[in-house]
Amino acid sequence: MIWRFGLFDSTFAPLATTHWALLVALVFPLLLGVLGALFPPKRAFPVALASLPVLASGVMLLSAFDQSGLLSWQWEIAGLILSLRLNGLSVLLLLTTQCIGVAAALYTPGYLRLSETGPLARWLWPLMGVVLSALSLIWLATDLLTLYIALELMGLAAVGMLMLSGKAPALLAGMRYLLLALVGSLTYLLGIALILGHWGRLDLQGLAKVIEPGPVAWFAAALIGAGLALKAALFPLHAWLTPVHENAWTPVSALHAGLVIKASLFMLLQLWSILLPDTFYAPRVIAWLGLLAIVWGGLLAWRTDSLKTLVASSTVAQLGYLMVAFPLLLGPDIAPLPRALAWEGFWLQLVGHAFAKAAMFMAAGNLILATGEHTLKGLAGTSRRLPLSLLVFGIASITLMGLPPSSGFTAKWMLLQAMIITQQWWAVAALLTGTLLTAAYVFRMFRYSFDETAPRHRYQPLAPGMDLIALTLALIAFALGLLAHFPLELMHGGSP
Amino acid sequence: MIASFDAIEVLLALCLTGSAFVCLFDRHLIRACCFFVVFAVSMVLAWWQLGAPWLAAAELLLGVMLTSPCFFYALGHLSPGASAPLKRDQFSEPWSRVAMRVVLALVWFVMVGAAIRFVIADMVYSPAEHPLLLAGVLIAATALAAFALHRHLFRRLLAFNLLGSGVFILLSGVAGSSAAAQALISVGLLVAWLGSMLGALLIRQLMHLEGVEALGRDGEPKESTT
Amino acid sequence: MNAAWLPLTALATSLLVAVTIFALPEEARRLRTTINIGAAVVKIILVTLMVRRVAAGHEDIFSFQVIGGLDFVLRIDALGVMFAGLSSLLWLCTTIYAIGYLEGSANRKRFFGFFSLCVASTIGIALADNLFTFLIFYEMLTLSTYPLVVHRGTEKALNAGRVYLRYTLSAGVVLLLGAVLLNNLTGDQSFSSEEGLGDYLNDHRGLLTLIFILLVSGLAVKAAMVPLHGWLPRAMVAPAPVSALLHAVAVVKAGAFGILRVVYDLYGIELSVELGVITGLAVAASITIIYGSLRAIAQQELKPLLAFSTVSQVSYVILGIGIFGPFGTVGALAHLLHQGLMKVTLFFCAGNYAEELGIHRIDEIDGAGKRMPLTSIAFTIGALGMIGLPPVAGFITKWYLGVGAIQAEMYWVVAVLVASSTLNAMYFLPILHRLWFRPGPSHGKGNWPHEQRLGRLETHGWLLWPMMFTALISLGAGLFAGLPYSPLDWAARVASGEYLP
Amino acid sequence: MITLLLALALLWPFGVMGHAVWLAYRAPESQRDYFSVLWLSAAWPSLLLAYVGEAQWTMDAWMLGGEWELNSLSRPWLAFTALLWSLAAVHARGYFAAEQAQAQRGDQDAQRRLLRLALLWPLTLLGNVLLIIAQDIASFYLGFAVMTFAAYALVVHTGTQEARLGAKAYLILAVLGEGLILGGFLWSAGAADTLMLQGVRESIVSAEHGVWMAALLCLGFGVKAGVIGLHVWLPLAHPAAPAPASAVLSGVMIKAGLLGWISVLPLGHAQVSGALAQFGHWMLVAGLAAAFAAAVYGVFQRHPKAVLAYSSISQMGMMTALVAMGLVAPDVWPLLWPGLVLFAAHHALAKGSLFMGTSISEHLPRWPQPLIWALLALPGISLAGAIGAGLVSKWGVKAPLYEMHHESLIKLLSWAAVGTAALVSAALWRQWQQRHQGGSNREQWGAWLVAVIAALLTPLWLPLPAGSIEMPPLKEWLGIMWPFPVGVLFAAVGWLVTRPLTGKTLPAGDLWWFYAFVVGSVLVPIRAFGHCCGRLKSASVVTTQKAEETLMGHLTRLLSGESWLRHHTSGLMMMLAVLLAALLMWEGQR
Repeated sequence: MIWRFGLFDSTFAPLATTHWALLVALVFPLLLGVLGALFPPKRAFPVALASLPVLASGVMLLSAFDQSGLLSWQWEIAGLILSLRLNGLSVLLLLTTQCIGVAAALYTPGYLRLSETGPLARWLWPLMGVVLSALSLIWLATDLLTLYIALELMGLAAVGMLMLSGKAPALLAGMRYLLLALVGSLTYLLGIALILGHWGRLDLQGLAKVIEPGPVAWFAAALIGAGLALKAALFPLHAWLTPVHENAWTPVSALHAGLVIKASLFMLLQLWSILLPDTFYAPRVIAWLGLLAIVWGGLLAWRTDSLKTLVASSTVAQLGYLMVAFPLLLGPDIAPLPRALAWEGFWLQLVGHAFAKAAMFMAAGNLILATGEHTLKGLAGTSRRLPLSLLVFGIASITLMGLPPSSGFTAKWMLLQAMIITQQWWAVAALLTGTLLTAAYVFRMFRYSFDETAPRHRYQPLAPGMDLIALTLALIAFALGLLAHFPLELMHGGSP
Repeated sequence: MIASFDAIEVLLALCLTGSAFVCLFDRHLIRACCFFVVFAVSMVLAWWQLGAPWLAAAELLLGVMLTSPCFFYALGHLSPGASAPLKRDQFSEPWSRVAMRVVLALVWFVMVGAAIRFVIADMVYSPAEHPLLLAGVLIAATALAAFALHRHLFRRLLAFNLLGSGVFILLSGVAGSSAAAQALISVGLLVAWLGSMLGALLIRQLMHLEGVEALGRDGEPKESTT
Repeated sequence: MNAAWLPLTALATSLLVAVTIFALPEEARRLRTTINIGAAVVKIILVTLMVRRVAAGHEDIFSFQVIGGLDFVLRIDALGVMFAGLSSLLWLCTTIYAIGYLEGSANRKRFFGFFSLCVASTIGIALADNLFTFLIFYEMLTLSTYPLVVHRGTEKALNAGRVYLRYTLSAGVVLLLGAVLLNNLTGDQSFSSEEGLGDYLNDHRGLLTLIFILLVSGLAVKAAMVPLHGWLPRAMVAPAPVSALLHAVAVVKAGAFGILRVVYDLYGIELSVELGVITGLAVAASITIIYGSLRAIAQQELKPLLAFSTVSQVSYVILGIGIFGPFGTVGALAHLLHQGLMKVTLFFCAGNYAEELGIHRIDEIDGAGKRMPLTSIAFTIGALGMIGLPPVAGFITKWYLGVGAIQAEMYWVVAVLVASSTLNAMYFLPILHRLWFRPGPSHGKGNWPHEQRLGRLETHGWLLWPMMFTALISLGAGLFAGLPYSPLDWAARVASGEYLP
Repeated sequence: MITLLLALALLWPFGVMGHAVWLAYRAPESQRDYFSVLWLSAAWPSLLLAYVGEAQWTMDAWMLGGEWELNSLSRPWLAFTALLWSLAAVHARGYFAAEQAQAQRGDQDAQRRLLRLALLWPLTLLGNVLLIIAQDIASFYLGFAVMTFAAYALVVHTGTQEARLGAKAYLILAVLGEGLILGGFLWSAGAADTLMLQGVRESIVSAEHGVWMAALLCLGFGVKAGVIGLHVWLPLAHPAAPAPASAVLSGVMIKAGLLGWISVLPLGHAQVSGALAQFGHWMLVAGLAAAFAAAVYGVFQRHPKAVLAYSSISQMGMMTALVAMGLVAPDVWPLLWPGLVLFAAHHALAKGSLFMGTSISEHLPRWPQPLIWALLALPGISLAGAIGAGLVSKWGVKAPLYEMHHESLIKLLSWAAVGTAALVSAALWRQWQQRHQGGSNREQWGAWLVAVIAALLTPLWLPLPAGSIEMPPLKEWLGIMWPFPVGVLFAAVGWLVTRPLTGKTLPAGDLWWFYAFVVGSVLVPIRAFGHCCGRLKSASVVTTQKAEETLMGHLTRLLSGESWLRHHTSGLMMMLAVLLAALLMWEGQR
């Protein structure tokens, strides 16, 4: 399990250009964000221009990984060891982050212009930059201190972003999120404290070597697990999520639901794979909760009247798919084949969901922006007027439903296969139920949109490209299904 | 020598615990705030005592000088003329919730305590040798329970801060004053301050938008509290 | 020589059309029509090419790896070409018909976009070479037909769409489970592999049976087998071309075709017999045939009647699969095409009656033969074919099914066939009587419900010619069944491939 | 050459139909001559075909593989069929003259009826011709089906209540018959893997269940041939149909059933099994029963056409018995069949002219009455075997039976001929009672006259194998002719005896009413069951909807738990941590 996270010594030292690429990937979003605050862009093309180097850095890191396999960096500052590594998984997640981040950034100018956001809009850029930088750092960092810093940075910036709309419900939801996020990270810190106290080090690679199962590891895992579960909105600690998204700006929601909560999940899995290499019950508990999450999230989304709540609740359910895979990733006595399948399926699902959810939020935002209605009923007749937004929504929801040929399907196929090999029938049932529930709420929404009997409204025209950006994201999620070979290839490579 | 140190530590621990408890459970918000200042000052001393002057400085700066004013600001005492200042927490919790939280606090206390027992194996035999550590565990558990119990946003913010301090004490207790621990704690302090500041701003803004009445609710304004 | 471009191009033709249509503005009517028809013609040419290549013994494969041990494979084989041919031929007809039918109505862009997508899915289904690929297009079909079913956007249409999804998506889930189970058991199993799954019989008998039941019940929903048929009559609210396509080729046939693939190409017919599942299939099909006919008798409206008739008729294909022996197979395969041609004709006719005269109920149809003679002749041909009377194509399949049943010593199947013919006659002949022998509004008795003069002939030419074409083809497929490349001939070719080594 | 003629014979009716369509849509109303010379000529190429010679065609592309043949059986059959069709067509031109005039004046209803008839008449003919020449199952079945269903238009023509009832009875039984035939064909062909009628015959002999296949086919064709029990459509349809339609229906179309039997039953086959012979006996009994029962029932009918219909049943019964002999005594068959064909041909023409005669008696021409009535009686007398072709055909079947010593059957047949005589005299009597003057025209009586002559002279023109038919020796004449006077006498006595009895006459269609009653009473519980199912369904729908509503209510309440979760998130996190820790500890300590 540990080698999959790239926690071993690398064969090659990174080249000079790779250093620069790393720097750009980590720092540029932040700088650009600050720049954006100083000179808020009015159109998409300067944003596109500015984000080119970021994307280029991602591609360079990809090619660097391609050439030399695992890369790692280590610095010692005042007795502290900070370390980063670049393996297939982190490249994949980094690229995902950059793509979605750039898409959200491109989407933002048009959105801000159309939705009359007020003076706080300026703050969005730096916060977005911080979130993206912190996310990139999380995918790369391999010591607990850096992870903690990045996590906190990301959390605070995310809270800030989500509250920018400034409405009372948004503030209240944001306040709840803030407090819970902070408490979550303190719980996490408590776990770190135990690790630091017992083994006296924070670098994951070293820890992976020294940690043996024992009470300390277990307590630390429990604390870290609970804290990060809270931040990752895992059922039943998910309840803060929907109100937050209900009132947030669209690009912010896209980023948050697509990436931010995934970062906590990523850390959770990474740390547990170090702390709990072969435990039976803890992953099971998570998986059972995942089962409930699928059902609960699905039901919530199914019965809601608000479009954004629907999208947000679907996140809860989708996280359930990931949770259900935990026993396969962490449990004992899993044969290599199902474990590999589950591992690949897990990340494919995560990445696919990130893209699809971002696209879905954007599509939903477009619909809301155009119709001025937040409810599903307000969508009546949109199929005629806003076909593209609906199409984007539809393509994204194919991924969420896990219907072929989307990435959701391929991921589900792999997960199912792994579950069947390991005979986890309840997990199979959960996955299949999830499909049906997802279809239920997605098509409930479409049902409203296809209603031709509704009265006509005046729709606000959308800025050019807003739909296209969402479409691109949705198509990426979609295409990853058949082209799953390429992202998964990344994760094959780099075994020691 | 050791005994005297112990005495000071015990005193500090008691001071910390006492002020923390008042801070957490006093419905009079201004008084709770004042006790937070006391708590923060004790924390400065405790860091000094634990041999981490850098942390003491940081605590002085961040905890005493920056966070405390945030609270007063949140209560509406630093910007006169704004909407009515907060005075008391008016919410009464159902007994089941209270009981549940008490149980949780106890269990949590036991759990963290047990965890620390495994980290520092000799603590079982001489719990009194680590009074600050013990206080940290106690404060952390209580603050978390209080956080879960309270519905008033301000009190939750306060509880979060105390929880943070408890965790920091605990961290330094188990990890000593290594660079890594200090770095973690410094980051934590910074985050706590940033969080408190953000929280205070939010509380003010909410009060401005929705009025005092809405503030305590930890739910959507329209929902009934369960 | 492997022409990998051929299956891919065939698939891409309609996919690209779908994308192009979505990209075009709603008003670009002429361009859209040109693209639609042009692509349909190109598709037919491609399918002709495929037929020639298959007949010449070539095997064209396009494949790439999706994940380890799982490939996306398109392969041209005789069975697939059969289905592809049906779908491309009917695509052209239905497209032309739909252009005429939807003249002047709203949302045409959406309609034609999803229509093309739907056809792309059927081509994919036809050419898929493993269960994974099949599943991809099978689900794509579900999704692309939903907007067509709810096209009208009325309450009734939306409810029908919901029911449709409930059935098909649940079925998709069951199918997915079966597919994954099978994939776990056997690895990636190509439809073209000769040995079938016989090697697994000894160790995994129960599991194989379970998988078979899962797969077939998943497919049976689309094939509208009782009791999983509930969506089909409801889906009749869709516009006529959609019903025509849904019934004749796309959805129900996809289900039946899937069962064909599972039995013949995945399990292998010997294994299916060995497992004993095949008799169950035949019994289920028989029940469906009789039940569908009985329900059809009770219908008051034309389209639901046709829908129940479809329920009954599609199970002929399944029945043919359930009959072990080359004749049963030939019957099943030929009926796949024959039923498509005849049913599409009937639906076109029903659509024409509704459009031109506003006829929806059976008792409104009195004397329509005079007002719309060509439509009524086409309807008569279709109806007689459904009854199984010569010389329409339906007779040919009924013949082969019956003979196959006798040779498999399943005598009761003959009774089912005869009973079904009689029942079909019981609900079609009264309609024909009304059409031709009853005086109606065209003889000065009463008025048509909603008469329009759509064209110089009895109705709009776009509506008329496709219908005439399919009617003639279904007549010709029966009259000249012995010609080379006729549906029967091709079915025999496929069947000989299945039974002869 | 002959192939061209065949193509012409089969395509010509299409041309005729095309012309009719053209008339209906293009020609002005007043110039629509539905029964033009072209229309009359529909059957002429077929007639020609019958006399050209023997030939054989094989077409692989045709349906399941076509094989058509003009042989010693199909040629005479085609000859009399085509002849009667031609004559009936000419007769129809006269018969429908009034209606045509009406149509030309613009009567929509008349136009509709005539167009229908003009279109479907050639189609029926086409089916009839095809089934005669077909040697493969598919073509035969095709011809049979086309003829059967197209003839519906002929029966229902007038559109009156009776016509609709007759047509309904016809159609229901036809569908039933088609089903039985299909079943029989499938079974026998499937068992022997054959597509030819020849194969069916062999299959019935060799197959284990051969007798059942034979039974299915027999019953299926029996519907057409009016086997007792399945004959009920005949007396219902004939009186209602127009005279020319009745003529072809009764003259040639019911012979299609007979031809079906001859084609599919292994008649004269040396290895006929015991079961099949037993079946033959049953068939024999059924045939004779039909012959007698129909005569007894028929004489009491009021409508002359109904009487004639019963006469047809009776005659077909006799032919059934003769066919059955092919199974019971295979060795007699080679001698018997030419006689049977002659019998059928003669019956076709005679019955055709009798039916045409009914229209003559309704529109009597201004001729001397005795001449007319004598002419009207002639085919009847011939049918009873007293004169002309009847005499020859009777001898044609009797001679082989004598030769093989089936005297009892001969006796029975003679007594059946008594019945025939009684029936034709009854029919004539009813015609006399219901006669009308005037309104006749040339085509009407011309065709009738030709038919009468052709009937009387059947052996002269029927292309039977040379030497298969000979005149009866003079000493046998009495033995053949006696049933006629006896029959007339019987009829007269019967009339005198039953005249005082006033009461309702027996309805035409005898068993039909019983069947209708039985089916009706069976349908009652089925309908009730259907209603019950319907109610059950709607009730279950209501229940399900209610359950769904309740469930949704519960669900909504359940989902309000979301806000509980929201309020207790931090507490839940503590619990989760404790739970995880406890679990891990517990697992670790084990």
